[in-house]
Amino acid sequence: MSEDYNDNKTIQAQSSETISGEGGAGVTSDTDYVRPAEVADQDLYHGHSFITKWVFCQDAKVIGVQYFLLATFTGIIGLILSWLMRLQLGFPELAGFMTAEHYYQFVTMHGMIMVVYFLTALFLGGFGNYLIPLMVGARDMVFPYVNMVSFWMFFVAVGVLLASFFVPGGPTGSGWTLYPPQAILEGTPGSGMGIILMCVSLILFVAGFTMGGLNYLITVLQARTRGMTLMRMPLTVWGIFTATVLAMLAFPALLVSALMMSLDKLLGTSFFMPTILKAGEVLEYGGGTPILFQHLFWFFGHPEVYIVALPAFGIISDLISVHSRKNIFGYRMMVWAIVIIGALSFFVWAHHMYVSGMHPWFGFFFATTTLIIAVPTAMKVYNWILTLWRGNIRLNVVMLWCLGFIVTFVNGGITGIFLGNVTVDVPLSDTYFVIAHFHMVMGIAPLMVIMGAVYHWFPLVTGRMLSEKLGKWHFWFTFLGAYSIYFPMHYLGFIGVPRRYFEMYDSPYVTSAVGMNEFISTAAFIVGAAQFILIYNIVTSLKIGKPAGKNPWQANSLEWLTPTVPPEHGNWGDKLPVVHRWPYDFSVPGAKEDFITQTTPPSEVAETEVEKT
Amino acid sequence: MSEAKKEQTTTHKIGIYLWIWGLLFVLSFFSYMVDWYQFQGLLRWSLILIFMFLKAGLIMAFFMHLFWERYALVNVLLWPMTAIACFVGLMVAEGKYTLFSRIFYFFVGGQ
Amino acid sequence: MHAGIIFLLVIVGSVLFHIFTPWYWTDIASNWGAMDDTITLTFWVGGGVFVAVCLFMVYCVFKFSYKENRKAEYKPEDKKLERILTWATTLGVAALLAPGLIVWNQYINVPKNAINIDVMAWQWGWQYRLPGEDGKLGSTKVENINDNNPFGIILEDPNGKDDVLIQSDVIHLKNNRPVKILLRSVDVLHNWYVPQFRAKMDAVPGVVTYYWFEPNKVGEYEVLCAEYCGVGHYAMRGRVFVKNEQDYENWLYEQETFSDLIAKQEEIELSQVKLAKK
Amino acid sequence: MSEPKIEGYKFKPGYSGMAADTASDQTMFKGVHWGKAMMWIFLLSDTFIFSCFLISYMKGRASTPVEWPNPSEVFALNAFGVPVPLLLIAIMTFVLITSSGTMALAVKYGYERNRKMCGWLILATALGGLTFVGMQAFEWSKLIHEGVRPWENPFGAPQFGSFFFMITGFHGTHVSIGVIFLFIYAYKTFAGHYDEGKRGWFTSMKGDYVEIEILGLYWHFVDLVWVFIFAFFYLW
Repeated sequence: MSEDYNDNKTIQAQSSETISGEGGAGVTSDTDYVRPAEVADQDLYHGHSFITKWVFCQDAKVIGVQYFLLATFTGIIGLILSWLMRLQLGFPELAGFMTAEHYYQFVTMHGMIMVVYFLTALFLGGFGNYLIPLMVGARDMVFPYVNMVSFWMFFVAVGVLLASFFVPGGPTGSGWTLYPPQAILEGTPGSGMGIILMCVSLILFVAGFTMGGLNYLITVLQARTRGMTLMRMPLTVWGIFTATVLAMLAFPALLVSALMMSLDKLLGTSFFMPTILKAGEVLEYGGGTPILFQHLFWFFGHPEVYIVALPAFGIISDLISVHSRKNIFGYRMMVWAIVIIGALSFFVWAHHMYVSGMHPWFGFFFATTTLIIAVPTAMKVYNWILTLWRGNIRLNVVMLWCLGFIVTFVNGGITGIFLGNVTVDVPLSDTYFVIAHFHMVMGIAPLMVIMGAVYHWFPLVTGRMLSEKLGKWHFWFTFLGAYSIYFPMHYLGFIGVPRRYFEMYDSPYVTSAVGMNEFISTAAFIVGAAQFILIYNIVTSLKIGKPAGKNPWQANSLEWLTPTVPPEHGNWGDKLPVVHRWPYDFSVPGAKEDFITQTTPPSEVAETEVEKT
Repeated sequence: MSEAKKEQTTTHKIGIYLWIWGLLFVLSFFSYMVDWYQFQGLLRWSLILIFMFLKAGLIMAFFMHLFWERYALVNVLLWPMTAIACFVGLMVAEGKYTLFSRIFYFFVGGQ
Repeated sequence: MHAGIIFLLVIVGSVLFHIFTPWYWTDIASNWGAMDDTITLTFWVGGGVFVAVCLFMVYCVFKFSYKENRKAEYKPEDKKLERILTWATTLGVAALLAPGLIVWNQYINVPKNAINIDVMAWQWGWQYRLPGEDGKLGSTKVENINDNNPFGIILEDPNGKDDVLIQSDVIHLKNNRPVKILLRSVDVLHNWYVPQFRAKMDAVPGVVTYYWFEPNKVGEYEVLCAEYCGVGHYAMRGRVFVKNEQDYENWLYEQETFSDLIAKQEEIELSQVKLAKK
Repeated sequence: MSEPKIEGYKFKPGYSGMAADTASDQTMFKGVHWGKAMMWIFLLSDTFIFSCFLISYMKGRASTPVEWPNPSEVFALNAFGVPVPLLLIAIMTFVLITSSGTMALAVKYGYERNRKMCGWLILATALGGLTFVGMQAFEWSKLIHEGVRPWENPFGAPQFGSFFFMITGFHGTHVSIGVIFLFIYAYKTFAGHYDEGKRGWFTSMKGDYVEIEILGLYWHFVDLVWVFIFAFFYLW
């Protein structure tokens, strides 16, 4: 029972959404009443040795950090690969050591690492593990043991992935989409062990992720603290939650396609393999359809885009709201937009396949569903900028990342309308326009969010602030650099330069692009190098950063309200928090301060004019 | 791990389980008969699907207790099936199109 | 405050880049001007939204950046504004979608007078086959492909005998006459793509895919493979010449038909047999 | 299971109840054990796996111009010198449904805290599952003996064998995992772990009879998948 149970003050404005009195008969007059806990307090395993505390640890926060570090490590490998690719594209004379095989292997591994092993793992495994229990007021994830296994499965998956660099033939070079038949045929680099290890690694990743995903979902659905309704959750949790739902339903398709392709490779089945003539000989395949793989892959692949984007949407909403000292505009619509985007993402997959030779009529269906998604997405953008409107914007590093996100995301979103609309896609698909689009919208934009989130939550995780000054340098290098990589790249696509070209030779309409390629490559080197500013910042701030203290950003949501900073295992000390309001009560008229935390009972701020609770 | 409060779990009469069990046997027998009598065409398809969905429905509703669960859970479990339905529908069209283009171009000659 | 200025410069720079860019699409050489139009339309609408949103953001940064004594507005929801924005966006999106669907309908429906061209792709090259006087292509089978029958034409098919075989990556097209590109691959995915024609489609092994266009500008163009097909992907080029009717007919006349090829091979075999006998 | 009692929360029926449950705090699935909710969501994910398998099968079968082997003949078995179509498959179906029934009863007796009855029924279920796996092994060896391979078969389209071995193999793996857990749970039931709330071996969660229901959900799901495989693979 809440300690404020006997306090009988009322608040002035009260929407019908307050849960007080919703089920509790006879106590409706008491606004601070929150009904008692449904389930007993979670009993947790507390590690004692170094191994159980930091290695095989069951604490979601440690697991989150483990995910974060490992994902970042693979991300840095992906970054280095992208440097090598850009070296070839911009300054081929300096990249003499690189053959076309190498180039395609780098392209493939860069794509796969960044999409799956970096972004997905970082958002869901990293931020999800750290933030979900804290933000919904749980002691830990509901199945800590399974959660731990999830991370170690991911660890093994990364190991297998990296091992493929060292097998004969090298890693697979079939593009991150792994389209058969070429993925498993001679003529594509790494079509031997490379592709097999890639499939194995993906299957392991999916298995591990399923374990983690079950945890996130059940924690959000079944382990919220008292008073925490779904409509009082921070949008971060909504984004990660919906993305996890998508992952749970989309990864099966990836698992199945990876399994079937491994069987094609290892057993000689013909799921995806039609009759093939190779070097004058007919191979022992026949009757399969490569397009089936594409359908399966994109049935996973499109939700995967939103698995990366939705947590970014959620996190950015929280960051913008906190740092412009204003409630997020249209919270309900934001939630519904996330849910609708998530649901629709299962009905749009073949817009990646307009020119794949599938049934021509599908173009009508998928163009329509795809453009429908544009509406809720646009609403989210409007709500972000309307949150800035009449706010009190702190132009700190976190806010800069948010603004950078809005610019890059809107840019990438608009080019998405080009590619989603079936006819417009025909000339642009498979060109650099596509590369520019998806890097802008699911590379740079989520990266901006990650960086913003790192600067925002670093004080919570470590108890120290990151340096603002270094942060600003980091931001401007990254934002301006990344923008100048990908904005001009669209125009290469307009010219018609196809993707995945190791070299353009002297095609008449691309010779003019040489200068641009050099410029883009230079920018890419600078942006990549700028990331080491962050690493330096993190390392030094761990030691000499300003101590953060409690709630340094004056935020409302539960993660800042733990008894200790950084939070300990079990998060909440003796007593779980009791939630009385949504997390966006900033600048409420009549309040003494410009924020009212979620745990503040109505009676304490009785004089304010709260609209939504 | 939490312990849900235990006292509330009521169980159902054994009769209902036996009934459903019997019904499942009968339905399985019927669907076997579809093959035994070699029904063909639309009749075969509709019979197969009817028996299949009846059996699946019975197992989910009673053996898996979905019939007694609250709508919140039931809806969460059943709505995602629309994505599967869409996938199935489109792949039926795609399969037919692939077969058509193979026969049309490789056997008929594409004229 | 300098942050707002830099963001403003980024927006202005983007617009200026677009206006003064020397990199833009190649001159169109086919009937798909409608595709360019849809792109242009999307560009204006989308670009307008981009600029408007970003300028609004920059304005907010200037106008509402942190002041100690200011309190932000407290307004969780504004139903009316949200409704207006939703409907306006829906309308805009529908306006972009409709022309797209109309042009797609043209794209997948081939005009009756189109010449069929069988484009056969392999790792890593192209070759072409045109119907002979009967206007029909013979059926093919991958298993039949060998040195004597480079296209795998089924020998029993009477339509195949007069097919014109072009065993080179250079193809000539007749100006102002629609062509239906029938794409066929013997190994992996390819995509026969000429930027100036705008159109493209994957060649998928195991099936035949198609698209059509009508070249309308005489000249020479480069063919690119636009679907990743292995390590030689970037080198898989070809050339297209669009020619006037007379030049085209002259070129076509010089090409070899399938029956020519068979006859030639039989001759060679005969001479070899003779040689062996001697 | 049916309405639990929750202090301070009034249950409403039907869709208004769904709205109220969803809008309430703490839990969305009222009274549903965490483990059970997890198993449901896992099964939802698994449903997508099997759906993808079956959709691929459907697409593969629909788009091959080569004749598809007639399952009615391929899976026929000689009984008393007469070929009976799908005989083994029919028996397998009956075995699996039987084991599903015993599992359902085991759950019931588990909740009634009838340790002995529950244990024996789980054991019966496990034996049913084992029989099923055995018969599947027999069927596989018979087909392999007849020359059916994942990459070819003497009856028609080569995809027949690929899809058959892959899908039934994946299902069989599920059954086998289920059987292993059934034996473990049978032991735990007899040993009284669920009565005492003894902590699990790995996860150190306290034992409870709800675990029988969770396992039951999995087992029924395996049966459910078989219903679809039976319809699409053997009857189509």
